[in-house]
Amino acid sequence: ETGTPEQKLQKRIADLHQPRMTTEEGNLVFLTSSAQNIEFRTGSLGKIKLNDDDLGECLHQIQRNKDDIIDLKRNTTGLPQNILSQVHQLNSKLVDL
Amino acid sequence: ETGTPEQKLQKRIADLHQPRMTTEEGNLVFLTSSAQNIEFRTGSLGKIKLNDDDLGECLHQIQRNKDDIIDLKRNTTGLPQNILSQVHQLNSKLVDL
Amino acid sequence: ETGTPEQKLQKRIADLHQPRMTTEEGNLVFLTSSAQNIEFRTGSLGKIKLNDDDLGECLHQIQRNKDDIIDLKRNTTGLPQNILSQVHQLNSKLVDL
Amino acid sequence: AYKLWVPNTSFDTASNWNQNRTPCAGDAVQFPADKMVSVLVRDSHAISDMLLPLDGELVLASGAALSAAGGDSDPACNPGAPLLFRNPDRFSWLDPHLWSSGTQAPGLFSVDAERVPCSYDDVLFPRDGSFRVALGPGPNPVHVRSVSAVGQTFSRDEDLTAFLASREGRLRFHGSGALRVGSQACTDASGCVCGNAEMLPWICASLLQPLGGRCPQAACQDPLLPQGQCCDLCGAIVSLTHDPTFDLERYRARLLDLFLKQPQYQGLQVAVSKVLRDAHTEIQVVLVETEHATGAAGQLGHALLQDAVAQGSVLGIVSATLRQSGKPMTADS
Repeated sequence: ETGTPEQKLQKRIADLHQPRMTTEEGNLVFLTSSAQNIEFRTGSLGKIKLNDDDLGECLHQIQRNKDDIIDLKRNTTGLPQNILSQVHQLNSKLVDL
Repeated sequence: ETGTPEQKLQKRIADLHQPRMTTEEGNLVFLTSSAQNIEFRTGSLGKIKLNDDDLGECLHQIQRNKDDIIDLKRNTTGLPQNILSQVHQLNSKLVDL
Repeated sequence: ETGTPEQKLQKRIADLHQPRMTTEEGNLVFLTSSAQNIEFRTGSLGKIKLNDDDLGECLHQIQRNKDDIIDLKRNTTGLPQNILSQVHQLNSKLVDL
Repeated sequence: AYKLWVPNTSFDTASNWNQNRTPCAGDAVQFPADKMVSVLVRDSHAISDMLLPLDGELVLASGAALSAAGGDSDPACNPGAPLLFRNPDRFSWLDPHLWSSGTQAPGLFSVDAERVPCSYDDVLFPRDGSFRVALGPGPNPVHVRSVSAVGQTFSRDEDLTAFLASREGRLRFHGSGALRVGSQACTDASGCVCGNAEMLPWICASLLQPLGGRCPQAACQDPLLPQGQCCDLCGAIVSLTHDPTFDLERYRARLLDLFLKQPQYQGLQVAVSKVLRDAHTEIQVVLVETEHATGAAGQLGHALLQDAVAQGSVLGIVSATLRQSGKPMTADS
């Protein structure tokens, strides 16, 4: 190996900032620092699985949940408010009778 | 490099299907091709963690969210519809008086 | 080699349980055993990406969905129940007329 | 007795790479696509690209790391063509170069057939290293007493068979040959026949492969070919017949202490073992002149004959015969 001690140190520091796969006490650790990413990419038919879970499926479910929540919000906001006021109007009409 | 053009082609095709770890602009990228999967598997007591989050827990939360949404739909659909029609009936009865 | 027989046994077990990146018919599998974790740790700007999805973003969306569901529950429980009883009261009042 | 498997398939072993160096920062590396292998990684490596085998594993030892190569790679490193991981199928069980029998006293050696595990041997694969072994070729199963690998010791055939069929086993053992365990340890003080005689043609083929399959020419006239040895050699062979009181280890120690320590025998190498010759067992003592032929092997052979006559009743030796190679060849003959 060549280079001054300073260059080597610089290099080592630079290396430490690179994204990496490493082990710590038997754990498998994927590390990023600074602005670099770690990416996992399959082909179009490949899946990413976390233990028994298909990540693609999970991500779809997150999106479906999000969409359902938007629908629910649309259905529930306004509607009960409206009903409440109608019921109140009925009540006052009955009192007026 | 040696080999007939056919051998070289065979080799290149084989290369295309080999899983690969590569560097793209400082990012660390794990790749599989076409129909191959990327899987993360721990032992029964091991966890998959993203920073401080237990990913298994997160995936459970997706299912819990889904279940909650089903409950919310059951509670909100039907009920307001029913109420709306009841309120309308009340209104017409009041007009009839 | 040094260490008591027990330490050596511990070491042997540790050896068998070392984390590994395995390939099975072109699938890429990251493995840990028994009680060891797979961990993703990102720096402030680094990301873990699974195909086109940012894993950190996904986990945030799960939490946002959960928070929205809590809000929806708060808005919908109580309100329709209350309305239903009010409508029933109105009905009985009308019958009494 | 035991035999230890020497070669490994570690990422950090220079000889496992086609340029006889481990990957340096910025290297592109390739594993053969179709070769199953388990590879241990102990150090940290920054790599620009790595093609993995379709079936295999990289095991990360504590503190090992694989990282993306940084913007500036090591200036001492000159990444040109990709660094290729050598064919992990190249290591044969039958290759005598690939086994060690631990500490062998200086001056002693084993004939080629006995450098490979004998039927009474315990076979050890490195516990904290990755390895891959080709079983076969050859028509007969290999028999040994036990096999220790990946932290387990297999001394029953059914356990070994299950292991060999498992993924862990298939990553480490391959080839057409069969491996059996459960044979007896050698409990006969006069020694046991190794049992590799029928394998000798394949053992010699492995041994001589780096030499193009041919033995180097022996540097003497009428060279000798001991039982279990692949190539002719120059020196002497003493053959002993014995009674049940003969003790092989004691005789080896006697050879070392009484004879090989004498200055005139310093350049000699001696192999002592029980071999099968013409359907009878005998003790074969091979005396080899390692450097220049001085005639020391013949002198020691005669000394051993005299010793057998004088001390035969004490040592359990019934008879002794001596064969010697002929005159050394001169450089220009």
